[in-house]
Amino acid sequence: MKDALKETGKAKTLELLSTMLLIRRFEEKAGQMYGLKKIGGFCHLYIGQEAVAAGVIKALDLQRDYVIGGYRDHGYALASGMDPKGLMAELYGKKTGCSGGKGGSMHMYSPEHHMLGGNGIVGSQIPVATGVGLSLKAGKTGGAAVCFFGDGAIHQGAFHESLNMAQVMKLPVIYICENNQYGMGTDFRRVSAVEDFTLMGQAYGMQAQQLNGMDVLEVYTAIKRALENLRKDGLPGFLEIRTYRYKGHSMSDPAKYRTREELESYKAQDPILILKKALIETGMITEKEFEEMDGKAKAQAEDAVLFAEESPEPDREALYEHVYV
Amino acid sequence: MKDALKETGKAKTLELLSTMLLIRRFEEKAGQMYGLKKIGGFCHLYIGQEAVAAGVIKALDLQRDYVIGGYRDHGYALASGMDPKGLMAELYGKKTGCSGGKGGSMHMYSPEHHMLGGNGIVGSQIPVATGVGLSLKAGKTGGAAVCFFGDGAIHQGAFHESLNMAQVMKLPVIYICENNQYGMGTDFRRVSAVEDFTLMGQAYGMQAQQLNGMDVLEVYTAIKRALENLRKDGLPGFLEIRTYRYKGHSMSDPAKYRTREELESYKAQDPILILKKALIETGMITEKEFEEMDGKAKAQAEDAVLFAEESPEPDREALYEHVYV
Amino acid sequence: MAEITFREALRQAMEEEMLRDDRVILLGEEVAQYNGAYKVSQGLLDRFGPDRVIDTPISEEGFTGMGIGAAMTGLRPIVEWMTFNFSLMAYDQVINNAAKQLYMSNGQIKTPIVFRGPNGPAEYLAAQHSQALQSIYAHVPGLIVVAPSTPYDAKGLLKSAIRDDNPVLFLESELMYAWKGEVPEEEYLVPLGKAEVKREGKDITLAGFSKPLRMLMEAAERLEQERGISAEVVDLRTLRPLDEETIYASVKKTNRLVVVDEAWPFASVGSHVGFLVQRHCFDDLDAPVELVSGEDVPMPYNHRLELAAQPSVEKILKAAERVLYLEGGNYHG
Amino acid sequence: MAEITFREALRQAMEEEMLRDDRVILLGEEVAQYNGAYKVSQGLLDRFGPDRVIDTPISEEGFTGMGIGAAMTGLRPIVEWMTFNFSLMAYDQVINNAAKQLYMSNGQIKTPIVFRGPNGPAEYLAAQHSQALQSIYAHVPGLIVVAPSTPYDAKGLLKSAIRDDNPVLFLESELMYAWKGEVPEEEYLVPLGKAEVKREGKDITLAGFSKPLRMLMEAAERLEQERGISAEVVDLRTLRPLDEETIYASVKKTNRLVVVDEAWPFASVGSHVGFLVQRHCFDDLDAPVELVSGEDVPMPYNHRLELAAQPSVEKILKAAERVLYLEGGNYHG
Ligand SMILES: Cc1ncc(C[n+]2csc(CCOP(=O)(O)OP(=O)(O)O)c2C)c(N)n1
Ligand SMILES: Cc1ncc(C[n+]2csc(CCOP(=O)(O)OP(=O)(O)O)c2C)c(N)n1
Ligand SMILES: [Mg+2]
Ligand SMILES: [Mg+2]
Repeated sequence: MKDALKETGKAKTLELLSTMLLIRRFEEKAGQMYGLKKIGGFCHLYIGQEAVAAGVIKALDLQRDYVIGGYRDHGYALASGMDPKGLMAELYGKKTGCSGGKGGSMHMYSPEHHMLGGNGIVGSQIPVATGVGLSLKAGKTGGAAVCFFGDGAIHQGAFHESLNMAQVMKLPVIYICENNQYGMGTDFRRVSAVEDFTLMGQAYGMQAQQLNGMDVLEVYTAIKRALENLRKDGLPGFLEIRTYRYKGHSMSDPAKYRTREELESYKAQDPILILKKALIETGMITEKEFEEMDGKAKAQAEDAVLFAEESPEPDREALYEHVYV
Repeated sequence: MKDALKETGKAKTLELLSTMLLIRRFEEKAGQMYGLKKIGGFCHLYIGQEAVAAGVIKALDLQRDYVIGGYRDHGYALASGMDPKGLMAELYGKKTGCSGGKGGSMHMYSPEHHMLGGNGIVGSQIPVATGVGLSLKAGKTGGAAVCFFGDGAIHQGAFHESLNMAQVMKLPVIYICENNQYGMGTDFRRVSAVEDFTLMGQAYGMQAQQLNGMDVLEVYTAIKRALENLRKDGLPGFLEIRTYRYKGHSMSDPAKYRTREELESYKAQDPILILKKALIETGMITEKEFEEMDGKAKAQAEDAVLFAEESPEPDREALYEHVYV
Repeated sequence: MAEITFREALRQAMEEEMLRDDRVILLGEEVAQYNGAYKVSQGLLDRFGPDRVIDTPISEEGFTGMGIGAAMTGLRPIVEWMTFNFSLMAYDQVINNAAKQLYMSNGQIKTPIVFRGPNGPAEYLAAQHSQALQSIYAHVPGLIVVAPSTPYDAKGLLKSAIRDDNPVLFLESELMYAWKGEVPEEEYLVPLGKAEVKREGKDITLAGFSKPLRMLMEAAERLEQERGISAEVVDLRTLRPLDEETIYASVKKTNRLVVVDEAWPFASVGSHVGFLVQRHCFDDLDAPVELVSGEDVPMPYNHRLELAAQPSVEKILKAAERVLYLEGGNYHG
Repeated sequence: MAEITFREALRQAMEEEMLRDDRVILLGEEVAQYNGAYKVSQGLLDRFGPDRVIDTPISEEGFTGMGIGAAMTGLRPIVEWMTFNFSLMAYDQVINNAAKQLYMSNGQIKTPIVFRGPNGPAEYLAAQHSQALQSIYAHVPGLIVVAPSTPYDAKGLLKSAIRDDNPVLFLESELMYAWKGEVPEEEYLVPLGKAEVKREGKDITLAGFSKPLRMLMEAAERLEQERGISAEVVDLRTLRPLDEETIYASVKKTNRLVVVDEAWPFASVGSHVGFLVQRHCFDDLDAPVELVSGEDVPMPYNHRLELAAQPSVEKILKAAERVLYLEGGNYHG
């Protein structure tokens, strides 16, 4: 990790840390507000996986790159720079939400931030991301489409069709399988013929690599390199990033399908914790500075709740708005 | 080839030869009758690929194994032992057709012969075959589901989903990609990220092998071995069989997308021709015996036409029959 | 009679049929070890083991087609779609294989299979997860489409569906799973293809199916109590084949019809019923048939908008007022 | 005016729009090097090159979604489905992504895309290749569904569709590709969402769209000549949003309606038009609205049965007789 720290540099590393903290604190708040019934429906928290969204998205150039993901999308939205206020308001279904209260947890959009939303249908975003790659290729900006999906989504036909097309057409897409090891209650080993997903990337002759998603610097530096390659040769890439979600699949899942020990073993390598430790050990940050940063993240999450609470509901007329352009 | 000849034995080899001859002559007749407008719609001929259907299906035990394929299904039906009369009558849309005149060229059925039909939707039979495997596993007969599909079908998501499930669930299915190198006007190299499809089988940890589909004995003996394995371990397998279709994709395709030379090079290794040559060289058959066998195949095709010509149309009431059980 | 939940009624139906016939299997996402995303298959893995209660990967097209292949060769699968929204991934398999094998094979190949799961909006789930998809299935010959509204019907119809040799689409609803109703101890079946008059009346017919049926019953009560109007409520129960006779008999008696369907209005089951009734009861109708449908919009997440997008008792009462030509309507739908 | 084929009209529309706007691209199976399975894209690869005319693998879900993603980020794709039958593989992408992005994003993300290809039965193609699938698309808010019946409309509507910022489903027909009609040299557009009275009349309205429109015109001629009845023919042209006003205006004049739709009847565009007309023109109708649809069966291969399964001029005349209460009908449908 120390080498990676040096490679990444202090400023960027702190940005990664604060991004992870913001996601963590935002998600905790979201969970809390869900408990208070301020938020309803499916709410898939990102806690435990912060290093993936932060490490990947902070490596991008969002002037030209795009992000698109599945329904567990709060982390992508925050890492893309979207305002936590708009996100929390969206969870509340408020008019000031980033999707006007119409999208909710699974559909956080901000084209301004090149964030093309979550998608509620498992795997359905993979062909769409491939099409973003087609646009980017046509635009000749060197931009990349970065597509997140879970270990559950990899068994959808959409994955297969997309990777083949992207490779054949040489589309600048980075496919990221965020393997948090469970799709709802299913351990991925139970439903996957292979345990190493890079095999599935290789089946399309695609560059494929496995990363430790608890280590934000490993993720960040690997994506940086993948992007460098992509900007040179225009070819797609596939990454399996191993991670873990601390909470249930959604707010209603007690997650009885895994052991306490397993959960604890991942919490022991918590991505925020281990980065903090490395930063303190290398003297890049003090405990106090960390607390300040964390305090700021908490305050942002608090502010987001306040904003959401005070925001108005959408107008009744909104019902028929934006069905058509 | 000589070793394979010995391994296969004379009786079986002659059966393979006569099966290929029957398919060839039947298809030639079908093409002729199409030209005379006795047959309409899509009619996908199997000429050139005979060694695949014959070599695969004659290796099966159709008491317990099942065959299912795509729309280019005349060859599978004949190799499964279905009566050429019922097939030709089906092409004519007659009441005596194997599907009562309701299915046509793409939908030849005979559950009695364990032939579960062609399918008009590219790739759609692959999950269905996987389900046949599920039944067979439950029935504990040691039977296998054998699924044919083209090089075009391999890029459908259905392929990916099916192979993963079959491997995870240990289903007795043999997946056969009949790579005749074109999907309609598309050379498979233009739309496939990899040229060697066995890579795609291996991505699911599945036994995968490539075969020369112009050599019926190579196909036959390889399938025999694959079946032996399957009957022991119950695991699925994947085979890419390289072959070539001499005619256009369907009767309306002039096939301008390939060169005369390419076509001729395959005709030079015609599966019937090379088997005949080997049989004559080893003294297993004389030219005259071959001619007799071929004459019989021609006569069967003729008889099938006569039968179809003389058969009645379905009754008008058939329109509403068999919509529901 | 014992009161049990809709969920438990479905579970009992599956369990009883699996006991009765060992060709019946259940497959889908999370149906086994997790006991079902909505716990409908609770306990079935323990009872029947992993060969008959099968967890699948998230591969809707794949496992739907797998069910079909198994059905063609001797098994009688129940395929659970976690919700009908995800069945769109598998639509080709249902339409092109399940619905057509029997016909294309001239009666040689049957596909005895049930596709079941929750359909229609629940709460706060937004556009992709809140769709009432009956129309796209009821449109297609070769399929049977069933949509019960009570635990009693759910159990009896699901048992019939499992025994039927045709492919059956069986529509449940997330919000209904906890609904309770009386279900007898002893075995019974409810036949496919039969509607039921759930409440007798003479002034107006209210017809519907699935979740909205409760609204119809409530609207009928309120019409009675607040306006002295006697409403008959027809529960269609099976959408395809539709029990036209029962609908026509009711309309011939009441001369007025409001149909409720929580799907989008255009080319819906609801509007089709309206079409059929004007066609077959033209001279009996004293007013145009009214349809109370889901609004013609994708489902919004915000709860108020979400409710506004769906049928409601108020909307039904409003429609009834129009059909009854009641002046100065009391109701705001 | 020059007479050109429907195929050529479509080709011209695509070529002109691709010349006008270099964000317009065409993708699909065999559209480029093979010049289209039905030769609709003839010459476009030569003219615009492989970056704008793109051959895809047989991966309908994949390339449909790819078109959607490209549309969300600046391109204006035309996706050719070799036929609409194969679009069932991609149904999720159209319904859950194309139709809903705008709404779910609160207007932030547009999806300007056209999905086009032949729809409905051709000849001798059997059940999986002969489906008229308008209902399953017209059902869904967020989509526009267009179904022209003449080369003139086809060209003008396709150009409008390509310029529209909404996802448009554009239904053609294999058998229509060779139909000829007058098309002006100069540029023109036909607006989406507008029906057209293709023949004026006063005794009965015949409404339909796409391929069957020719039958309606022929039926109208025969009614005139054989029975002295003046039939008005309304070509719906766009199915969603439906031009209800034009339909109602015609029915208010003629008081009688026969609708033709080659799809299956249940929950169809045709039956929905029937529902709407009874709802909005109840007092104007002198007879129930009749629907002439495809028969409620999968399509059989045998040609006689295949023809019997489809609407025909005879069936339309029969329905007209019923609607006109003509005794001792001349026609056998
Ligand atoms: C097509 C489809 N099938 C099923 C679901 C229901 N579902 C939602 S999330 C999920 C599990 C997905 O797991 P994974 O891809 O690993 O993502 P994770 O939740 O771990 O982030 C399932 C089955 C869905 N939304 N879409
Ligand atoms: C889902 C689907 N997409 C497209 C088609 C049209 N189509 C029919 S055959 C074919 C080519 C298939 O090629 P391949 O799988 O190689 O089989 P082959 O014709 O070579 O036997 C295509 C595109 C179809 N029938 N189904
Ligand atoms: Mg996961
Ligand atoms: Mg091929």
